[in-house]
Formats: sequence, C-alpha cells, structure tokens
Amino acid sequence: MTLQLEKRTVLTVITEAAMEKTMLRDLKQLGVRGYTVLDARGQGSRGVRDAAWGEAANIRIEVICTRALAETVLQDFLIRYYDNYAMVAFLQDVEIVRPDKF
Amino acid sequence: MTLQLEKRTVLTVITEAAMEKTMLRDLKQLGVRGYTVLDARGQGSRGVRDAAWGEAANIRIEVICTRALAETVLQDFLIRYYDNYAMVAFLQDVEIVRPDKF
Amino acid sequence: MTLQLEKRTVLTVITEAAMEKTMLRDLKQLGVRGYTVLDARGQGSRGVRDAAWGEAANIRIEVICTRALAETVLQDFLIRYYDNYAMVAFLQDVEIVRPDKF
Amino acid sequence: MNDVVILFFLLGLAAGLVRSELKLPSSLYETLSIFLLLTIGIKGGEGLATQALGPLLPQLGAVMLLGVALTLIAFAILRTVGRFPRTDAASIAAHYGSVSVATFAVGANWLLARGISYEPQVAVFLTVMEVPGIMVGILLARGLGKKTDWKGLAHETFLGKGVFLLMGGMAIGWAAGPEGLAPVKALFYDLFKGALALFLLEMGLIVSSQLSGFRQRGVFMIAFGLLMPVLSALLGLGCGVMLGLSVGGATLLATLAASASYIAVPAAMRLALPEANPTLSLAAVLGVSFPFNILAGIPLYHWLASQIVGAAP
Amino acid sequence: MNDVVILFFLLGLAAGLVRSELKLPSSLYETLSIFLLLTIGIKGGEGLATQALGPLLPQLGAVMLLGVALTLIAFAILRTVGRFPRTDAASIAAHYGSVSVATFAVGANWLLARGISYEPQVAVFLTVMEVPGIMVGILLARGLGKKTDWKGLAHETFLGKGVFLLMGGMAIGWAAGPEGLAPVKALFYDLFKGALALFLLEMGLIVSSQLSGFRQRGVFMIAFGLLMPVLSALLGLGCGVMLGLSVGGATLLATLAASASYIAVPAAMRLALPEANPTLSLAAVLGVSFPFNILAGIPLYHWLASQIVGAAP
Amino acid sequence: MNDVVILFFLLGLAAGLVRSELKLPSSLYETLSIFLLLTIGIKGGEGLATQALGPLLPQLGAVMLLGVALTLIAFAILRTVGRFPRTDAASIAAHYGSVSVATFAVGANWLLARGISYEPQVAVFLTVMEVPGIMVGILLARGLGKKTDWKGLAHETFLGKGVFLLMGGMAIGWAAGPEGLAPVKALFYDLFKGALALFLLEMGLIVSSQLSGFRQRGVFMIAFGLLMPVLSALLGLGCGVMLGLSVGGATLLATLAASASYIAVPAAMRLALPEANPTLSLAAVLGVSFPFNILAGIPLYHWLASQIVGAAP
Ligand SMILES: Nc1ncnc2c1ncn2[C@@H]1O[C@H](COP(=O)(O)O)[C@@H](O)[C@H]1O
Ligand SMILES: Nc1ncnc2c1ncn2[C@@H]1O[C@H](COP(=O)(O)O)[C@@H](O)[C@H]1O
Ligand SMILES: Nc1ncnc2c1ncn2[C@@H]1O[C@H](COP(=O)(O)O)[C@@H](O)[C@H]1O
Ligand code: NA
Ligand code: NA
Ligand code: NA
Repeated sequence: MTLQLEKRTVLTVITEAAMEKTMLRDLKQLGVRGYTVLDARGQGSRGVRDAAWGEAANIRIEVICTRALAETVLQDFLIRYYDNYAMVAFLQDVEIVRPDKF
Repeated sequence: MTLQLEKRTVLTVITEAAMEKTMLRDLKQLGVRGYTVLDARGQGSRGVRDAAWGEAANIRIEVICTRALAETVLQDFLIRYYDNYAMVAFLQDVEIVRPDKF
Repeated sequence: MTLQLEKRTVLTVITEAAMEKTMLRDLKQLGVRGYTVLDARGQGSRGVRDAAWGEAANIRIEVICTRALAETVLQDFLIRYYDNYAMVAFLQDVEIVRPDKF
Repeated sequence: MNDVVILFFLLGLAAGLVRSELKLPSSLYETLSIFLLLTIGIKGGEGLATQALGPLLPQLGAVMLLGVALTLIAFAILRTVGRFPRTDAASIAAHYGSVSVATFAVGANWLLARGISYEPQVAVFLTVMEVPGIMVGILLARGLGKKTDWKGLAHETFLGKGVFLLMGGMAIGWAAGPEGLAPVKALFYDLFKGALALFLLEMGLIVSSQLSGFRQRGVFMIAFGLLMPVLSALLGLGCGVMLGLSVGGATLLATLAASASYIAVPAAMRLALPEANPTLSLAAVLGVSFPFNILAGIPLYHWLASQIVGAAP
Repeated sequence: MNDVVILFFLLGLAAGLVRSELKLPSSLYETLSIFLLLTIGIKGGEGLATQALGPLLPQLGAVMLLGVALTLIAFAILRTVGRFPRTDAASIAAHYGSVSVATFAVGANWLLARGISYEPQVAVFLTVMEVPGIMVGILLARGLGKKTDWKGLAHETFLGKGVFLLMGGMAIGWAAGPEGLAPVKALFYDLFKGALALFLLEMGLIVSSQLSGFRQRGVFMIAFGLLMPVLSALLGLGCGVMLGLSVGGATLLATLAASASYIAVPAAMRLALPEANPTLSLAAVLGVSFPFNILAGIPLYHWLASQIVGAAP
Repeated sequence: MNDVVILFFLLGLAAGLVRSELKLPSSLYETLSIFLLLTIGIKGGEGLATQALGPLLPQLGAVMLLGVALTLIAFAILRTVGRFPRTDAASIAAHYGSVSVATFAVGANWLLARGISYEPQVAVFLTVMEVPGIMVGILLARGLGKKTDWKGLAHETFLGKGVFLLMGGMAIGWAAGPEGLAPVKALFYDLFKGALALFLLEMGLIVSSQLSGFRQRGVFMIAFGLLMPVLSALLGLGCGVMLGLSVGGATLLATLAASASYIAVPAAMRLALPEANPTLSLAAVLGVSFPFNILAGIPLYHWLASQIVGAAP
C-alpha cells in the first residue's frame, strides 16, 4: 500500500490571545472543520506581546483546509481584524492523508 | 561562505496528549533521530480538545527527517492510530543545514 | 478584491530556553522586524530536553522575513551557536499579505 | 450534605452549564491533584504508623477481590441489559471496577466534618483498588492473548502518577510518623479542605463538559451511572462488615466501591483498548456517578453503614 | 501607608524598571487572581448572610448610577480638555467608570489592618460597578446603532471570569455562612494577605511594562490619571454618605469609584471598540491611577471619609 | 537526618529512578522557587532589622573572598588531578565556588528543627556568594581579554531572578520588620517547610535525570563531587570561626561553602563559556554534591562546627 497524499493549505494566524473565542467562532462560520491553537509570545509592529498577564499574550492558530477556503478566511480576517489588532497571517502548502477530513 | 541548504521533510502530527509517550517510542523504533513537542488545543472531527484536564488536551509533534522516513512514519501512524485516536498529520518540505543530523 | 499574496521565508529555530534573550537580541540586530516564540520540549543529538526545570527546556522561534534575511540569520546563528548549543533550524517558503510588514 | 466543598463543585458545574469564561489554569489542576494524592497518602501512612501491619494483607486481598467482582458484574450488566459490544462493555466495566480519588476525598472529608473516624488502611484500599478493574477489563475484552502489552500496562498502572503519589505519601507518612510530619502539616493538613474545594470547582467544570456525551445511549447510561454505584456500595458495605470495619470505615469502603475512575482507567483504556468509545464511559462516570456519589451517595452509604454495622454481631 | 503588601508592589515595579529577569509564571498570576476574586466574594457573602437583603437593592441602583455618572464625566473631560477622538475618549472613560478588584483588595486590606470595619455589601458594589462603564462607554462611541453585539457583550461581562467568581464566591459565602466556611478558612482567609502580596508583586511588573505607553499624550494622560481618581473618589464619598455608610464603607466606595478597570474593560473594549487605542488607556490606568490609588489615594480617601462621615448629621 | 523534607527528596529520586510518570508542572517548580527565595530573603531581612549593619560589610568581604578561594582551589584540582581542559575546569570550578539556595534552605530547616539559631546575615552571605564563582570562573577560562560581555553578565547575575528575589525579600523584611510582616507570615513562614518539601520532591526528579551525565569521567566526577564539598565546608568553618559566628551560623556558612550552584552558574556558563560541557558539571553538582550535602553533609558540618566553635577561644 502506498500513501495517498493530497495537497492542502495551512493557514497560520498569530494574534492577540483576547481574540481566540471570536476568531474560532468566525472560522466555524466560514466553514472550517478543524483548527489547532498554541500559546505564544512575540514581537511585531505593535510592540512586545509577552506577559504573565493574559491580555498581553499571543496565540497561534493553525487551520488545514483547501486553498480556496484558506484564502477566503485570510481575506475575511484581513478586512475584519488586520487594522485594529496585532496580527500576522501566512499560507503554506502541505500534503495530507485522508482528504475527506479537510 | 554560502549556506549549504538541503531538502528534508517535516512531519507534523496533532493528537491526544495521552499518546505522547507511546508515539515518541514508536518514532524512535522507526529510526527518527529527533523530535519536538508542543502543547496544543483544538477541534476536529472528534470534538473539542481543550481542557485544564490533561486527558482532553492535544500535543503537536514535529519531526524533521528524510522524505522516505517521513512517509514510513506517516504510513505506520495511519494504520496504528488514525481510526481510534483524535489525530491529524501532514507533511511539508523544508530546507535545512547540517544534513547529517536528519 | 483578490488577495495580494507575496512570497517570504519562515525561519524556524528550535533551541535551549536559556538562549531566548540572547537570540532575540541578535535577531533585532540583524534587522528582523518580528518574531514569535513557543515553549517546546524535544530530543535530538544532545539528549532529551524536557523538564519542569527551565534550564532543560526548549523554545521554538519563528521569524517571517525575506529569503535573504532568513539566510543571513541562519548563517549567523550557525556560526555563533550551532557547535555549542542544542539547536535545529530550518527554512520554509510561505505566502503572506501586507508585504511591507516583513 | 451541604458541605462547603460541595458548593464549589456546584459553582464549577454552573459555570460550565451557563458557558461562563471561567477556566482554571491546567497547572493549578495538576498541582491540586498532586497535593490531594500526596496528602491522602500521608494521612493514611501516618495512621498505619501507629498500628500493626499484619492484618492488612488479607484485607487487601479482600478489597482486590471486591474490585474484580465489581468489574465482572458491571460487564455482565452492560453486555446483557445494555447490549454493548464486548470492548465497550469491558472498558466501561473497568471504570466502575476501579476507584476515584476525588470521590474518596469528599467522603473522607464528609466523615471528618462530622467527627466520624475511619481506619487508616482505607487509604491503602484506595491504592490497591485502582488496579483490578483495569486488568479484568482488558482480559474481558482481549482474553489472555498475547496482544496486550502487560508489562507496559503494569508500568503505567503502578508507576502512574496516582498510585505512585498515594504509595509515596503513605511511605512518607509511615516513616515520619505524627511527630515527624508536624512541620509540613500547615501545608498538607490545614489546607486540605481548601484545596479540595478548589479541586471540586474544576471538577464541576469538567463534569459539565462531559454531559454532551449522552447523545448516544443516554437513557441507559444515566440509569447505569446511578444504579451501578448503589449496587457497588452495597457490596462494599458487605465487604466492610466482613472485614470488621467501623461505621466510618465501612462507609468509605462503600464509597470507594461506588466510585468510578476518571483518570487512571480512561488513560489505560485509551492505550489498551483504543477502539472502545471513551466518550460514553466518561459521560457516565463524570456526568452521573461522580455527582451522584458526592451529592447523595455518601450520606446514603453512611446511613446504610450505620444500620448494618450497628446491627452486625 | 507602609503596609507590607505595598512593599511587594514596589519590588515588582523595581524589578521591571531595572529590567530584572524576574517573571512570575502566568498560571501563578491566574491562580492568584482566581483566589482573590473568590475570597472577596466569599467574605462579602459571609457578611451578607447575617443581615437583611432588603435595603441592598436601592443601594445597588445608586452605585450603578454612580458608575454611569463617572463614565460620562470622564468622557466629557477627555473630549473637551483632552480633545481625544470620540472612540478613544469613550474607551478611556469606560475604564474609569468601571472598577479594579486589585485596588479594592488593597483598600479592604488597608482598613482591616487598622481595625476599621466596613459594610459587607461593598463587595456587591464591586460586582455591579464593573458593568455600567462598559455599557455607557460603548453607547458613547457607537450610539444606539445595531452594530454592537450587545448579547455577546452581556455574556462576556456577566459570565466573564471576574464577575462570575465574585458572584459565585458571594453565593458560597452566603449559603455556607460563617460556620460552614470554617473548614476552608485556612486557605481562603489566612492566606489572603500573602496572596495579595504576591499578586501585587506581579502588578508591579505589569505596571512597569505599561509605562512606555506615555510616549503619546503623556502629560495629559498623567494629569488625567491622577485627577480623575480624586474627583471620582469625592463623588463616591458623596454617594457613600447618601447611602449612610460607615467611615470604612464610604472609604471603600470612594476607592472603588477612584479605581479604574484594567482587566474586564480593556478586554470588552478590544472586542466592541477595536479602533480605540488600548495602549493609552492601560498606561493611564496602570501606570498612574493604580499606583496612585494604592500608594496615596486610599489613605487620602479615608481621611476625607472620616471628615465627611463624622460631620454628616 | 530523617527530617521529613528529606523523605520528599527521596520520593522524587525514587520516582525518577523507577521511571514513574510523576512530573510536576513547570509553573509549580517556578512558583516554589520564587516562594523559597522570597521567604529566605524576608527572614534574613527581618533578622537584620533588629541589629546594627556596621559589622556586616567586612563579613561580606570575607565570604566573597571565600568564594574566590573555593573557585581557585576547585580549578586547581580539576586541572591537575582531573586533567580537564581549561574551559571545562573553569566552568565546573565556578559551580563549586558559588552556592545553592536549596541546600541552604535544607540546612536552615535542619537547624530550626533542632532549635539551633543562626545569625540572620547568613542569608546575606547566600546572596553575595552567588557572584564570585561566576566571575572567577570566566576569568580563569578567558583571562582578562575583552571577549567577555561583562556588562551583560553583571546584569544577568545581579538582576537574575535568584539574587533579585533574595535581595528584594531582604529589603521587604528589613523595611517591614517583625510586626509589619505579621499579616503575610501565614503564607511565607507557616508554609515554608511544606513548600520546601514539595520543592525537594522536584529536586529528586531533577537529580535522577542528571545521573546519565556520569557516562563520561564518572569515577573522577563522583569523587570530586563528594570530596570538594567536604573540603569547602572545612574552609567555610574556618571562615565562620574567624568571623565569630555561632555554631548554627558556622554550620550554615560551611553548608553554603559546600554547596554548588545548579541554577545561576549553569545559566551564566552557557552564555559566557558555551564550549564548556554542561552535562558534566550538572551531573557532579546535582547527582552527587547536592544529595550528599542534604543527606549527610549538613549533620557532619554541624558536628564539626560544634567541635571547632566550642573549642575556639
Ligand atoms: N516577522 C514576524 N515573524 C514572526 N512572527 C511575527 C512577525 N511579526 C509579527 N509576528 C507575530 O505576530 C504578532 C503580532 O504582530 P504585529 O501585529 O506586527 O504586532 C507579534 O506579537 C508576533 O508574535
Ligand atoms: N483542519 C484542521 N486544521 C488544523 N488542526 C486540525 C484540523 N482538524 C483537526 N485538527 C487538530 O487535530 C486534532 C484531532 O483532530 P480530529 O481527529 O479530527 O478530532 C484536533 O483536536 C485539532 O487540534
Ligand atoms: N529531527 C528533528 N526533528 C524535530 N526536532 C528536532 C529534531 N532534532 C532535534 N530537534 C529539536 O531540536 C532540539 C535540539 O536538537 P539537538 O541539538 O540535536 O539536541 C531538540 O531538543 C529537539 O527539540
Ligand atoms: Na468502583
Ligand atoms: Na472607577
Ligand atoms: Na560552594
């Protein structure tokens, strides 16, 4: 048996921890079927975000989905959040198994 | 001096925290020489996995190795774990230095 | 409106937690404008690094920037740290929006 | 019944049910469980230090048999009445044949608050009763085939955090004795009830998160989650009378029998019987049996114990 | 003024200012804040258990109006004197119309250390005063348009960690009463001041990290951060006298009025008024008003309260 | 010798050796170490508050010289007898020239449990003795060249968590005095021994994880890890007698001299001497010297101190 690999896209969003609930809700509304969240700290154009204090922490959200959906989500997040929140987002190609999952 | 970059593959597995010890043992048996583990939370086809409670948490395992080994591990994990455990896995190409390490 | 995606490179460094402050300072000196740090554990050629004890923990630093800068940083870290510290580093291509940020 | 620690459980439950943002840091939960396990062990060991250990061995044998019996009974009910597939039945039965440290802590606290004493070896019972459910459950599902990694499993069980901290605490309590323990009592003894209260706050949150598991087989699982503890408590009481325990001791043994594991057994079943559905068992154990035991079961078992032990010759 | 808990705040501040490596684990900060919120609630509830709840309702109405008034006044000052854009003015005003639990805890501790008693319902005031600032602030920025997700916001506010733990603690304290609480007092009461000390150590670190926020509009923000609390305290004192509070109670109500939120309101504003600059408000609240209140404000408010309440007929 | 806190260390060690699943959350370890550092500082400061500080300065000079001497002696032994490369010898020597807070805490606890008092300034000695080992170690490896970032290193050392919390605690204890500290003693003083017990549980786990470091140069490192502390303790005793310390004070100074750093120095060496092998030093310090000191060393140093100090004119 050989591996049946298919191409998908992973969208990674690094943003303020305070946005977790809101963004995960948006993701579901946009049709995403799964996501993974990690706690993070960092620095960017909006200063250092690294605190014991939850308000000043970051999260890193990872979503594997089709290219089209990834672009839709990214577009949507750009419009809704990019101007007012500390946020970075990027896309990468990945190979997955079980394509029906994503 | 210019950088000597070589291609390798990174296999990422997101799964139940309870599987950490077992899967890391498997990785070594399959010949993997290094790995990195992060604590994670998330949601997928098997529901929300996000709890203070260790049993319901996720981990994210990352292994950099040759394409062939990555596919062997993925194949093996697919057969052994995919049906019964919350699990997502994917492959990506990466460029590394010091190819003797991986 | 269609998404304006541009290519950049993400440099990932997995290393000893004790190096966090030093490496982040180096990154800034080399001209990097942002980074993200995650707490990690793992194993490699320098043994298991997985402890309650901060001295034996890992971090995972992620920097999105131009290809050229990523290679400069990698080169610099290779010379400065690779021989004496537990460290793994790799590059990946990513697609970003808002290219002025990186 | 209106012990203050129970109010914290209800608060956590309410927080989960109304979807409050309340969430305890996971390291607080881990710290509290390490603290409770160590303290229960230390208290048990301190008690054992003042008595002969000879009569303990047969008692341990008896309670292990009790655990085996409970697992087999649960399995039979789940297979015949519940018509569950073999593996699911075995996995759920293993949960009910084993014990819950949190339930034990609430029971011990309930007795202490009422000035009812109990034999220190009940803490040892707690330790040994974690094991039989797991072993019998796996045997019921797999038979004596070679596929099960018994060595790894024994390692998991005996060297898992729960059993290790209980036994370790016991060794410390036994070796140090009442006087040796004095310097650390301000932490381990004086703060025990407060720590239990915070722990139950988190338990309330956990319980509320398991209730969605009743979507499948809800009615049967709820009935089983209520009746199995009562049946187990009766057998536990019988065993307690047989071993000559006091009213307090018999109550606690009944509580142990009635309690079902939600930490050690789920973890062991994930590894040994991966095809068993973990949602079902956790919903029954955490969504029904744990709340039932701490809210209504313990007073009931104590009432039964005082009837039976008083009446026994 | 040289309460020992203040020394911990100064130590944290010093650590931040000299860029020491000192950093508390984030789960310790979370644990301490859960602990403080629960304990303040429990103590308030315990006090309420011993008195009639009838007169409470009009008092709650009065302090909510006080919160509304403070928000409107702050907004007017920020718009006219400060010439801030509408949204920024509304957001900063919301912070000052709301309250800070940490400031309250230091104030209550200050009174207790001096043997000055206060009415238990002040803890209830703390809970209800979290809300008006947020609501009025959003109305000021957005008007009554439909764009604001009021339902989500109400959920955030009432079921957020802060209000939920305060109200939950109150319910527990009220239901258990002084005797029922006895078993958990070794944790919640005896360790309160030590926990407050550690919490203030972290507050010192947080304050030092916010000082860079003064790069913009520094002079005005510092003046506002000093004078707004004093003005608010005077209104709080007036309200306290009107409600017939004791000197201690009036001091605490003045402290609440003077305090500004740095947890619930910033989070709510991030979601409801994302274009408001969060750095400005946090710099004023944490960099000026919080230290001012705990270092100089509380003694001042107490002195004022003893003048006014003593003089009131 | 059978202090109860030592039993927790042995339990942690056993857990590591039998590869139990036991693991404390990292934030618990961090919290406990912050707590111990602060408390040791506070206690020292409280003691100093009641005495003149004049005679302290020459004493501090003496113990810093002691630290320099210990580093040089260790370096000489490692170079000549051990035939280590220059950098490794310097790095290991720096560990042994510096001190360990955990060892100090066990020593102070040992004395307190036996009602033996000691001079409060020994806590100050602890603070200043962290530094010379690091400085001398780097000088031995690098000479006075410009390559070392002395400024960064001084920052790391003096503003690192350890020294900062010790000095900060001392300042608080000194400023607040015995009465001012009363409100926070329920946390910092009453729970000290319990916290030390939990901390030593984790230390046992850490020690067990370092034992694999003996694969290289095992025999020499074990011998060095046993004998160097005894030699250092003798020098420490001599210094204590010279400073006119009591038996308790001399015992603690000997314990400090005998102890070797496993937090501040390894971190400093990683940055300043990256090519030194960190595994070797940690194996010796944690795998041999730390257990030796807390299990056998402290009683031995006390016995020696009582012989010598009693005999001194
Ligand atoms: N160039 C970058 N590479 C990696 N992470 C970044 C980068 N820029 C920003 N970030 C992360 O994204 C967060 C928000 O970025 P910003 O909106 O630029 O402040 C930061 O706190 C970092 O964690
Ligand atoms: N599409 C996805 N993108 C990113 N992470 C996912 C996705 N689906 C699942 N996951 C992660 O993988 C875990 C297990 O997935 P599942 O087996 O689908 O429940 C989830 O808890 C998530 O953390
Ligand atoms: N092949 C690998 N794949 C993923 N992570 C690795 C790999 N090798 C090493 N690492 C990570 O990098 C750290 C340092 O590696 P090393 O210098 O090889 O000890 C390890 O502790 C792991 O977290
Ligand atoms: Na049971
Ligand atoms: Na206010
Ligand atoms: Na030393």
